[in-house]
This record gives sequence, structure tokens and C-alpha cells, in this order.
Amino acid sequence: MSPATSAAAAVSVMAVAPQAYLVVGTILFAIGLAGALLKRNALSIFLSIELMMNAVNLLFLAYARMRGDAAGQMVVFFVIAIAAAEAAIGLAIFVALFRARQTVDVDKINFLKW
Amino acid sequence: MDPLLFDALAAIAKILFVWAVVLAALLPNLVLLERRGAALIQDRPGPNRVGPFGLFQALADVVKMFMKEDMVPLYADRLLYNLAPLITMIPALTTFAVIPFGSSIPVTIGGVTHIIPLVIADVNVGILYVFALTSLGVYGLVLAGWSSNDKFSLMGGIRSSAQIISYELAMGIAAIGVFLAAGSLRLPAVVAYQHHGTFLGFLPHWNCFPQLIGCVIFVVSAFAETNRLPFDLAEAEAELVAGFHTEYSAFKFGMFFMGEYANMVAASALIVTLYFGGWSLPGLALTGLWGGLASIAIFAVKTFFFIWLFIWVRWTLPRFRYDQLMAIGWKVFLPLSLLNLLWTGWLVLASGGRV
Amino acid sequence: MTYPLWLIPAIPLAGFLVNGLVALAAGWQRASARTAAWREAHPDAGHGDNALRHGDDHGHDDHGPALPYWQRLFHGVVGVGSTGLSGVLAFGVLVPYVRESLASKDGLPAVVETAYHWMSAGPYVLDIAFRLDPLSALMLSFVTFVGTLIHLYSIGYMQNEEGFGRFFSHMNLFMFSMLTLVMANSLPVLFIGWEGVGLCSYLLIGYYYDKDFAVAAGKKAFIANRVGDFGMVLGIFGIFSLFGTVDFSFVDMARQQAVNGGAPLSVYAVCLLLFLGACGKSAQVPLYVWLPDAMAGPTPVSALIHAATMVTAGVYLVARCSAVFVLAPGALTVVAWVGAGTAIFAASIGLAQNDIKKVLAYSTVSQLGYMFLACGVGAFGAGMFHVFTHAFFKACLFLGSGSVIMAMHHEQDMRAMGGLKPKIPQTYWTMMIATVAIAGIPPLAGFFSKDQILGAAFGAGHPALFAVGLVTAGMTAFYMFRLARMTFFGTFRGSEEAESHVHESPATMTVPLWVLAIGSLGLGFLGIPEVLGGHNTLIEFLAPSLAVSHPHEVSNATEYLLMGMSVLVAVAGIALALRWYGAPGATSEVPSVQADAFYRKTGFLGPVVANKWNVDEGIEALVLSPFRKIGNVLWRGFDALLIDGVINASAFMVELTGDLTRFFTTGNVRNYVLTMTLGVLAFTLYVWIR
Amino acid sequence: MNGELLVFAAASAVAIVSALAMLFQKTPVRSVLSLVVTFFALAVLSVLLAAPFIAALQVIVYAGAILVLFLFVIMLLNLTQEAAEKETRVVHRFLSVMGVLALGGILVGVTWKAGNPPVPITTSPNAIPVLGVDGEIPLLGRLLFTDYLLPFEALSVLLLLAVVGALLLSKRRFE
Repeated sequence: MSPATSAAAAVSVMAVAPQAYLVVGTILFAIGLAGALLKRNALSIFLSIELMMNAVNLLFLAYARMRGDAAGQMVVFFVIAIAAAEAAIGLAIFVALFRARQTVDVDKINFLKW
Repeated sequence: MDPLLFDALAAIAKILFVWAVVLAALLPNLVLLERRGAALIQDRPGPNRVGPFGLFQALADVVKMFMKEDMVPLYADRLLYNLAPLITMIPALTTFAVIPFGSSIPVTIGGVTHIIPLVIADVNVGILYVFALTSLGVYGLVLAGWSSNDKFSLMGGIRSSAQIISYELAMGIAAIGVFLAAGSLRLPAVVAYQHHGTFLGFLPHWNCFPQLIGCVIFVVSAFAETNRLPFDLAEAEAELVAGFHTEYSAFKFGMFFMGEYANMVAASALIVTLYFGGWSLPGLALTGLWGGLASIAIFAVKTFFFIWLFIWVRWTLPRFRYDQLMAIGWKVFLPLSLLNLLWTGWLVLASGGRV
Repeated sequence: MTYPLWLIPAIPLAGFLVNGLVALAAGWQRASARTAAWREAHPDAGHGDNALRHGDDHGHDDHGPALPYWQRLFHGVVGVGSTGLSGVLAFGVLVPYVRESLASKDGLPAVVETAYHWMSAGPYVLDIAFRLDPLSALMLSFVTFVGTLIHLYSIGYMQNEEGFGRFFSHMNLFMFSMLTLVMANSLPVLFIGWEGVGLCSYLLIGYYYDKDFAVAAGKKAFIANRVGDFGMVLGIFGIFSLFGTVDFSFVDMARQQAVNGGAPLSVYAVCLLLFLGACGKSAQVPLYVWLPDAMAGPTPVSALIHAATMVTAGVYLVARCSAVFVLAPGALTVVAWVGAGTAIFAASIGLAQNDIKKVLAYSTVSQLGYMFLACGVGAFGAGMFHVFTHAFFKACLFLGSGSVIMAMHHEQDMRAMGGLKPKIPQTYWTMMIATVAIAGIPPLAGFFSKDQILGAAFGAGHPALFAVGLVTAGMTAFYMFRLARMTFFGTFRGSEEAESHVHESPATMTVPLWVLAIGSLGLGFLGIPEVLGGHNTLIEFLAPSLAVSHPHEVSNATEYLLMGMSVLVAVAGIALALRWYGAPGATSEVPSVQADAFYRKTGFLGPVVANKWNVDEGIEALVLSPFRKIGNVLWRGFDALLIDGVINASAFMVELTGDLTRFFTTGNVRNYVLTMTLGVLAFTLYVWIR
Repeated sequence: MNGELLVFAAASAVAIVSALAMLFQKTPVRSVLSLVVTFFALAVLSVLLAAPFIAALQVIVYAGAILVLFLFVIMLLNLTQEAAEKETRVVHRFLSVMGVLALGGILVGVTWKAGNPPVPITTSPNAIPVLGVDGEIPLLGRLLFTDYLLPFEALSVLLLLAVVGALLLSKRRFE
């Protein structure tokens, strides 16, 4: 991570096709989605959602790099900050949930229905 | 010579130099220093039998650690159990990459003079890199605590995670003041900013003077971040046996031990860089070969003082209670650090960008 | 020269805020203390504190305990002080303005001070601006002067009231609104003041808010005024569409147009709409019904708002827009006839009223009619002159009646009075001066102003209007002296206990009475007509603000004749009153309605007049009852069936849909995620394939 | 040049492999740890994309704070294992796997096909400067306090609300 490396990466025409970053981001997004669908532990689902958000962040950065526009980086900044708030609230909810039900298995927490 | 090749060689040389100093020379002897210091404070001789003044004690300790039996608890998560000490050690050592430990040294090869800045990597996100790495360090303790499958360890792990996250906030916000004043996130820029000029006409232009509150918060938070007394709640031998490393022995235990000292050295270096002028001394230009070497020495002396402060405090102050620790972190340091930020911002504004 | 004009209304506004907040805080504290005391006294009572609120039936004279001395002092000082300060400031501005204006040949131009940039619509900009010209100067002078006196009077009159602070804060708010009204430089700003005085009128009529009749009277005033305000707002819109502006520069434009000649029909509509607003505020037929009921408020309120200042706002409005009215002579004729009709109609009702304040209220309506009569025949100056003199003698009469009422311990029925002259001499003397003034006896104020109106009516070629005015003048003299006879002369007809309690009012009340009496005595000299050797100074001064009226010159002989006639009629009315009420029976019991001299001696007119021409009943039968029926039909047929039906049906549809689809809500998060994923998948496929 | 490709390949591989590890781990702690590795790899990719500031932020906030918080909660609640029973909802699992594969496939295909890089903006004031010792950080700072001031302030309110909300939620008793 020396300045030489990053500067070289920035100045030069990208050695790696930018689509490659998009594909990596998309794959990570799909993995996160799979986690959100298949996991039963609420915390794991939450983790998967975090992964999805990071995958999207990567897409934003890739597009920002491709367009040379800092707006993409700003969006990522905001996503990160919102994720922090979301994690604080989400985890607090899980703790409260666990205290009430002694479980965080989403299959067992289905009392919010008709 | 190819400049790229030269840069690479210089970087490798700097890495080797730093690690040699820290790993080989400093860390083992810090144990001795700690033990002799403790003895001094407690008015007893301390280890003085191995070698002259007990200087070989460090060697003896290392040998002992290698010789001991390496035990793994039966129901431990073996992978994480083995990984944890490494995770503790590595971030502490990689932190040194961005800390400027001297001004610069000119090297002439084939008639061309290269100025080698004495910092391994001048990253433009400087301090953020440091915070990123130290925030990874907490995983070592947490995972050690969890993977041991031991109640005391788990307690230590939980404690350290909450403690480090809490104090990282105050520490980060206190550090923002420094970068606000220097106008850059790069650590060499911070040192350069402190190198010249004076504060109030007679004090060195060091950040610790205008930002006294921030400096104090940063130093105290550094104690908490490194799990040193009076904030060593994660091991707290009176309550948790040995906290997160209760189940560790032999070389892995040694890694934790070394990690703690490496963190201590890194924290001291960081405090010196941010608040006490780094390698600079007021009134000295510190250029050229001898200047470069002198700057390394200045940096070493300053850092050594803070290392000694760590040891001094450890053997002087009692441990905090856990709720007190949290209360101080959130209710005192966090607001104070915000206050410091406000004050620094005002200072920068009032002085037109140059404090 | 710049004048701090905005300060004049701003000071009473500040007084309102200070008084209001302090009164609120003190009232709150008092209420909680009372609640605590009550709870202590009734430890077994439940939560309902209804008994506390409605249990004790306060009489007029027992409306809660009086405030502590220092609180009364505070409210009084702030209330009177802010009004007085505003008055001092106003006169500080007025005196130099008037002096210079009189000294110059054509008068000074209007002074306009912009206080605040209010709004802008396209190129048109509307400011909150204040104006000082002869017309607003005249209004300003008596509003602040009379207002300050009445505030002073109120300290004595309201001293035993728990709502002392509330009263003064509302009075100050009224002063603010009234001053805004008279000093406004545009119709919208005038309208702010217009609505402000309406609000204060409503609040102060309903001052005794625990009395049903006071609440009803307040609502009646408010609603009757809404009818007028409807016209007023439309009139403002009309002015804007006619002239493209709503600040008073349109007056000059109208004046210009009058020179050019010709006015579209829409001007008539605008004038009539504005006059409708004036009718509401100034209680003209048919919107007069609220003013007599407004006597439910405390007497200083009646004096200030419902006699001297607010109700003349309509006249002021017509005078202010006189240039526009002049463009529409037909509209002016309507104004004149409405005014004349109101004058005689209200005077006739006044003949048979037994409530002292009711007599004065109908008298006020009648006098307002006079003013509109004057405006209607083009004598705007005379109308404003009458506004000015009327403010003094009518305020004096009302305050005097308040003093009488207080002496009688809130007995308002004149049949229970009598022979009060030696007991309350100061009230007697001041009231008599004002009575003579309103009756039109020279050389008191009322004579000059009334005579000018009558002269203008005759001179403008309306002998019928003149005749109506003349008869009204006689009736005025009659009922005023009837009032005086029944109140001050003869023997006391109330109970002996009541007689023993009769007492003269304190100095804070008598001093304003005397000042106003002196005003009624002498202010007529500001407008001595030329035929009597004067210069008609006031009307000359007002001339630049008003439309060029054409003073149909009548010969000196005619003028002397007219004066003679009016004095003669007045004397005749007085004589008749003295004759009929000369020797009221010395019985100690209150006589019935039928026993009244007027009732007995006027044949079929007596009962009708005593019942106020059955107007209230007529309105009930012709307007209210049909409306109620229509409302009932709309409620039952339209609202309950159609509207509610549609709403209930849609609610039912929602419920049905919910019943059918609720089983998709399994409560399992993973199902939701899966549904969402499949939905996104479907959408993506659609976008991709398309 | 090949160095960048090498780093990209390594980081991508690490990211994807550890993400998959997160997916298939039964132990929440190990899942979290796998995700830490993924995030670290993502930070490396961010540096390659000329966003070292975002990379550092990502490591500090995600790896250093959020995931530590996860670990803290997992340890606090002592969630050592996933529920022991086997997955019984076979249809759900089948549909999920199919849906994810289809969606992922489509998205990868779309991004690859539509990924022709647009022309970089160089004249815009938002254009990322690549030179200078401080890199893009001054630009981001300026943007944050000019164009993005409103979202920035809204964000501060959001964070405050999150603090209050978390406090309220985790209080044991409501009084």
C-alpha cells in the first residue's frame, strides 16, 4: 500500500478490466443474498446483509473509478455511516429479542402474523 | 540504478531495520525493563542474576517459553485458537509502516544522490491506516477468549471488545484535532508541521501544548487500547485468572506477551509522532546523514520515555472497575475529546489555518 | 421628516404580551392553588373537578376573588401606560403634522412609513406600511385619547374582577388592532386591524365567559361581522382588480378617474361590497343586531369598542374610500338611505328600552346611521366630524352609565333607579353634559356635527333624508332625556338596601368622565360653520384625504332656518320626555313594561317598539330556521348516507382485501426475503427481456 | 501492470472464498471472522480502485467496529452453534438456491455486458484528482461540506437517533 502503488493504480489506465470489479461485486452480492435466504440465525442473516451492502459499495467504487467522479465515493461514505447506525439498532433489537424469547432463530420468531 | 528497484530496496531495508529494532532488540528487553522497573518501584532488586545486571534475563525468558509444553484445550476451536496470537501480533507490527522514525538519509549511488525519507510508507490516509490496523488487533483478544472455550477467557474477550471499541472513539476524535491543525492525514506532514515555529513564542510547536486535553485523552486511551493497567480488564488476574489468555501456554502465550509490548511500542511511537514532535527537536534542522541519524536517536529517546511511562503507570495505579472504565470512556473522554475538537477548530479558524 | 409610526401600535402590542403572559401565569398558579385547596376540602371526591369549575355560581359582582393589590397595580400600569405612551407618541407626531398642515395652503401630503416588507406577487409588492394623513390623524387623535381615558377608567371599574389582567391584555390588543386599522396604508393591513378589533370585540363581549348570554352575544357579534367581512374581502379583491393595487394610492387613481369621468358598473359592486363590510362593523341595518347584545361585555368595553372607536371603523372605511364611492353615485345613495333608515329605526327602538346600556347601544347604532347618512350625501367631512364628537359624548355617556351601574351594584334596569342625582353628583353632571351634547343643543359638540349632516343632506337635494334625520334628532333628544329622567330624577325605585349602597365612583373613574365631558362641551368649536362666523377648521383640515365633495351651497337664510328647525325639534323631544317622565310614580316596586309612559301613550307603536320591531324573531323565522332545515336535510340525507356511505364502503373494501391477503403474512422473515428476491428476479427478467 | 492484476486476482479470490466460507460456516463466530477477511480483501480492492480513504474507512468501521459488535453480541448471547435441527423447509431452500443462482447469473451477465467503461469525467469539479500527496481526501472533505452538506447533517441526526434507540432497546427495564 505504498504511495507508489496507489498512485500508479490511479494514474495508469486500469490494468484490470473494470467489469472484473463489477463481476466480483455481483458475485459477493449473490453470496450475501444466499446467506440472507438460507441462514436461520438472525445474526447471520444480518451479516449476510452487511456483505450485500459491501458488495454494492464495491460497485459504487468501481463506477466512481470508471467515471472519474467522486460522487460514487461519497455514496459509499454515506452507506458506511448508515450501516453503522443500522448495526447498532439491529444488534440492540436482537439482544432485546433474545432476552424476550431466548432465541434468535428466525423460524421460531414468527409471532408477527395475522 | 532503476529508481523503482531502488525504492523497493530502500523499503525493504527500512522494514528490516524497524523490525530488527522492535522485534529483536526492543521487545525481549522490554520485559526485563518492566521487571526491573517494577522492582525499582516496589523497592526490591528484581532479576539481576543472569548476566551483568541481569541483562541476559530476556534471553533466558525466551528460551524458557520455547521449551514449555504447548497445550490446547480439548474443546477449543483449534483453528481460531491457533490464529488468535498471530492476529494480536501482526497489526501491532504493521503499524510501524506509516510512522516516520527519522527525517531522511541521503544515499549516493553512482553519482546520483537519493534522499530516503525515514518512513516505510508515506500513505495519504496515514492515521486512518493506523486506526484500521489497531481496530483489527481486538480480534486477537476476542477470538482467543472465545476459542479457548473457557468462561474466564470468554469474559476477558467480551470485556476487551467493548473496551477497545469504546476507547477507540475518544482516541480517534482526539486525533482528529491533530490533523485539523496539520491539515493532512499523513504522519510525515504532522511531524513537519510540529518541526518549525513555536507555540506562544516560547514552547515547542508540538501539538501537546495547544491540544493538551486531546493529548491526555489520547495517551489514556492508548493505555486502554493496549490493555495495560489501569485498564487491563481483559486479563485482570484477580478476577479472571488471566483473562483471554488463561488457556494459552508456551510460545503462543509468548506471542500474546510480545504482542502487548509491540502494541505498547507502537502506541508510544504514535503518541510521540502526533503530539510530541516525532523525530524533531525545536531549533534543529536535522538534515543530511548525521542529521538523519540524530533524528532517529531523538525519536528513540522520546518513544522510550513513553514506554517507560507505560511501565511506570502500570506499577503505580490500581485497576479500574469495569463500570468505571465504561463510564469514563463514554461520559468523560468522549465529550472532552469533542470539546478538544471544537477548541482546535476554533484555534485553526482564529489563526487563519496556522496554529 | 420621519415619524416612528410603527411604534404607535407596537407599544400596545407589547403591553398585550406582557399583560397577557403575566395574567396567564398568575391565573395558572391561582387555579392550581384553588384546585389543591378544593381537593384538600373534598378528600373523598373523585377526579371530576366539574364541581369546582361550575359549582359556585358567580354573580357579576362576585366574579371570583379580586386580584391582590400589586397584581392590579402591575396590570393597570402596563395597560394604561402602554396605551398612554402610545398616545403621547401619537400626539407627538400629530401636533407638528397638524400644525404644518394647517399652515400650508393645500395641506401636507400623506406620510408613509414602511415597517416591514410583507409579500410580493410578481411585480406587485405589498408592505406593512403606516400612513399619516389628515384622516388617519383625526382617528389617531381620538382613538389614543379616548382609549387612554377608558383604560384609566377601567382600573376603577374592573377592580373587583378576577380577570383584571386578561381584561387589560385584551384591551391593549384592541388598541393595537385599532391603531393598525386607522394607520394602515393598504387595505390588507387595514383588514388585519379590522379582524383584530373584531377578535378583541368577541373576546371582550365574552369576558364573562361563564355566562351563557355573554358567550352567545360574543358569537353573535362574531358571526354578524363575518357576513360583513365577506363583503369586505370581496371588496378588497374588487379594488385590486379595478386599480391593480390595494394600497391607498388607489384613492388618488380614483380621484383622477373622477376627473376623466365615467366609471364601469363594477365600481358600484365594489362600493356596495365595501359598504357591506362597513355595515357589519358599524352595525347598520340589517347587520346591526349584534351591537345591542354586545352590551354583555363590561361597560368600558362598550364605551371603547362599541361606541367610540371600533364601530366607527366602517365610517372610516367609507371615508377612506370616498374617492371610489364618488365614482358610483348610486352606491352613495344606497349608503345614505341605509344610514338614514338605521338612524331612525334604531332611535325608535331606543325610545322604549329600559336597560340603560341598551338605550345607549341603540343610540350608538342610530348615530352611526347619521354618519353614513352624511357620507351618503357626499359630506364625508361632516360624517368624520360626527365620528369625532360622537366618540367623546358617547364614551362619556357609556362611562357614566358604567358609573351608575356600579353605584347600583350592577343593576342596569332604569326602572329600578331614580333620584340618583344627589348621590352621585359627578356622574350626574358629566352625563348631563354629554346628554345635552348628543341631543343637539348648541353650543355643545353634538349640535355642530349633527347640524352639518342635516345641512348637507338638505343641500344635496335630499329633503326626504333631511326629514328622516330631523325626526331622528327629535327622537334622540327624547330618549336621552327619558334616560336622564328615569335615572337621576324622581325618587329611588329600587329596594332600600340597594339605595343605602349607592356610592360615588373613585377618582380613576370620575377624572376620565370629566375630561370626556369637557370634550363633549367644547370640541364642537373645531368645526363651527362659516355661517356662524367660524372656519369649519376640522373639515378644511380633512379635505385633502377625502373625495372632493360638492358642498351644495345653501343660502345663509336657509342655513339659519335649518339650524333653527333642528334645535326646535331637539327641544321638542326634550320637552316631551320631561313631560311624560316628569313625575314618575313614587312606588318602590319595579313597574312592568306596560307601565312605561311611552308604551302607554303611543298606541300600537308601543308594544312593537318595545319588542324591537320583532327583528330577532324575524331573522329567526326567515333566515335561521330555513338554514337549520336545509342543514338537517344535508346532514341526514347527504352527509350520513352518501358521504359516510362511500367512506364506509371503501373501508369495507380495504378490510375485505386485508382479510383475503393476510395469509401471506406468515410472520417468517425468510419467506419475506424469498418473496422479495423472487420479485426482484421477475422484475430483472422483465427488464432484461424487454 | 501485472502487479495490479495479481493483487486484484488474489484479493478477489480471498473475498469470494471467505464470503462462501461465511455462507457455509455453522459457527457464527467463524462466519464473522470469514466476513472480516472478506472485508479486508474488499478494502484492498478499494485501494486498487483509487479509493484508499474509503478503504481505510471500511476497515475501521466495518471490520473494526461493526463486526466486533457482532462478535460481542454473539458472545454475550452465547450463540455458539446454529440451531441443531436440520433444515426442514425443503421447498424454501430449493427456491432460494434457484432464485439466487438465477438472479446472480443475470446480474453478472448484465454487469459484464453493460460494463463498457463510460468516458471518465475530467472537467467536472468532482473529478477525482490522482496527484498530490493527500490524494482524493481534500476533495471528499470539500464535497462533504458543500454538495453533500444536507445528507451529511441528516446523517448526524440519524446517528444520534441510533445511539438513543440502541440505548432504549437494550435497557433491561423501561421506567
